[in-house]
Amino acid sequence: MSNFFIATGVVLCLFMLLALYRTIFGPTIIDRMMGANIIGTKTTVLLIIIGTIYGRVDMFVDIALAYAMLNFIVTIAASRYFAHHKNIRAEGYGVLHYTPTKEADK
Amino acid sequence: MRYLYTFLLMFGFWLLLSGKFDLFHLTLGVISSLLVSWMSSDLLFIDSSKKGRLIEVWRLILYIPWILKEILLSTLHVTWLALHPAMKEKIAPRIVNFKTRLQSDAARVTLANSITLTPGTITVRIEGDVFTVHALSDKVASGLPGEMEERIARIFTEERP
Amino acid sequence: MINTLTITLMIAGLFFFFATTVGVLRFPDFYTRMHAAGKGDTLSSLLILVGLAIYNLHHISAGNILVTIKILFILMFIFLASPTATHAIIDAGYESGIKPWGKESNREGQDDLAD
Amino acid sequence: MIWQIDIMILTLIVICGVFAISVKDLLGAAVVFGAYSFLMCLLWTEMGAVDVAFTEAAVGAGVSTVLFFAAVHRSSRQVKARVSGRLLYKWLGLVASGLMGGVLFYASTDFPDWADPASPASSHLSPHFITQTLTETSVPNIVTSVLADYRGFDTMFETAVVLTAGLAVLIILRLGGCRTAGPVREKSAAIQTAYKDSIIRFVTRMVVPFMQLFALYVIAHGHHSPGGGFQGGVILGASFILLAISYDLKMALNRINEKAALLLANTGVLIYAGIGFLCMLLGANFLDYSILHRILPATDEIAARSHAMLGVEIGVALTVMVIVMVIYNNIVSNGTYEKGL
Repeated sequence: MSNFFIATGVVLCLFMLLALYRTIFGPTIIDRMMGANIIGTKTTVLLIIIGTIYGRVDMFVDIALAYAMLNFIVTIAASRYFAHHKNIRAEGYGVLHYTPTKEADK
Repeated sequence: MRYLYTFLLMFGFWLLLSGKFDLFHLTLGVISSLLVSWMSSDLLFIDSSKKGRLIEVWRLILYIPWILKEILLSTLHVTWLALHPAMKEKIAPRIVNFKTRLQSDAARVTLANSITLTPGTITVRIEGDVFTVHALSDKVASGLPGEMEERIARIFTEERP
Repeated sequence: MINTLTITLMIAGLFFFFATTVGVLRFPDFYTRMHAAGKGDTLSSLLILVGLAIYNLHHISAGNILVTIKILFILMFIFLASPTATHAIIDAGYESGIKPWGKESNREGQDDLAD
Repeated sequence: MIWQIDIMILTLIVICGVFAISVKDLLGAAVVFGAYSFLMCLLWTEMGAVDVAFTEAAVGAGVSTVLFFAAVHRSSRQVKARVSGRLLYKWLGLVASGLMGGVLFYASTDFPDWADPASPASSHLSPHFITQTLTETSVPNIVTSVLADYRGFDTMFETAVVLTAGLAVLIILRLGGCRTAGPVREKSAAIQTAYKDSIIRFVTRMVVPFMQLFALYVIAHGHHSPGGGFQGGVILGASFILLAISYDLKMALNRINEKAALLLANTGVLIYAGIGFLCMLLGANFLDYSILHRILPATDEIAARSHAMLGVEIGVALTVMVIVMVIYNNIVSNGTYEKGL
């Protein structure tokens, strides 16, 4: 059973790599926030998986709870930033019409 | 009154978290619950005069299986779209506005989060009575608000207009 | 019995997570990506956590039951917070004026009030 | 240690680290750095350092990312492109840092293996902590007893450093003199007013009390499970930050205004140092808690140490909570307390 949990953890990490692509390459900042949010939720899950592997879930569950709460705060803070700043891209403040064909964000 | 409610709720939560039932930890729990109900009792219960909260909570619990089924359907829908080779032909995203008749904050938030969790729709914002919803296709867009609003109105016992 | 249930739930969770992550990569604009991200995240976390909570009841004792309740509490929190976070992010995008991707025929009827 | 997961997480961390530096959009860099902290915490847990992981989760992943957003909100989001230096210097820099990295990499082979019982660190002091902590202090969590008792002096000054950091932020952002006439006294709009983003506010309202109780639980149960004053304090502060983010700054300031906040922060350090001086007054060394059994009712020397540790943790939590709030409030409003994020 422990092997299965380890495999699950590894596979979760692999999929997090996919989400990390969105976090790193955008193209917009909101895509990055989305990616970070996915990674945050999945780390919560992974923490409990690791706890199960070690057989001490009671210790890890508190951290996972704190994690879920703080992930929520970070996402809210990031999204509230746009209530004041309408610039979606770093270069060219006030770019309003975003076309998905423009992929480069470097 | 709301101090008492908050205190009881918080103390119950403490018992679940702590799992230690000796006198020392129970005392700490009482102190902590008192502190929290002093700091933020105005957050949980806004008008303490309202009756029938327990019934609402119970109905909300009964609502959970239905919403779970909806989440499952919605994820299957997204999965099917995501793995479909010709995905861009299948979707026709659009933004829909509709008016709601739900009045209380709790009901509206439940509706908004339920919309987010059901197939093909995400609540973008609530302005006044108007919900702005992003829908994946025309079919789901035309189905709004539909059955869900009925159910939520029944939970929060709001009379029909 | 418990093991089979856990394995089934967790593999289902992993599958949904994989599919929606592919969706996050493939969908054309961020509104549609958010559909994949928000829903897949909630359901896959739900399935995996329920699987672990059930596995945790392998040896029934007071401590284990409390841990299971705590895992369920995390679940409830994700249930409440995840749609809200999805909404917050998509609202931020709407606020900053991103036009949703769509076929040209859909562009006109965006502001109709269907009540 | 589970090496399969270990390798995966390390790969993710290195990718995140490289791109957190190279992303030019500062907000994007903050987001990537947040993901980096999340993964870092995962690595700590995976190696068994649960308390460190908790701190990383609370401070690194949660509060510091929010502080980055606040700082970007008040300054610029763009990196100024600076054309500098000749090509030769750039190559020199590359060679120098490459050499340094090589040396460090070579030196890392001299490290003892992970959790090697024969390594110098774990052959002298650690066995004492591991075998004697429970009999000497009756605290099952060794990390808590090491931090709050055996190395209490260290932790006291750490708390003082946190206080100093908060004061430094206050001093720097108020350089032009206090811009408002004292702490904000006007009430913010009532909670039930219909706001535009009522979803976030409603969920915040529901979540914050549970968060605060969870933080208090973490502080009170530092003896038995990971966590303690520092982590609990940060989560408490974060709950007020969440209020300030989703409502407005006044909402948080109505609960704890600046004067009360600074008073509480100093009280926290005072509690810590006061317990130390109390020990001295009773005739023992500074921060030697076992003497306190003379004034604490119904305790022997061992239980006195345990209880005094709880007192110390509460002091730490007070300071940390308030300082986290003060730093956020000042950075996000540029020292004026007028508008938040």
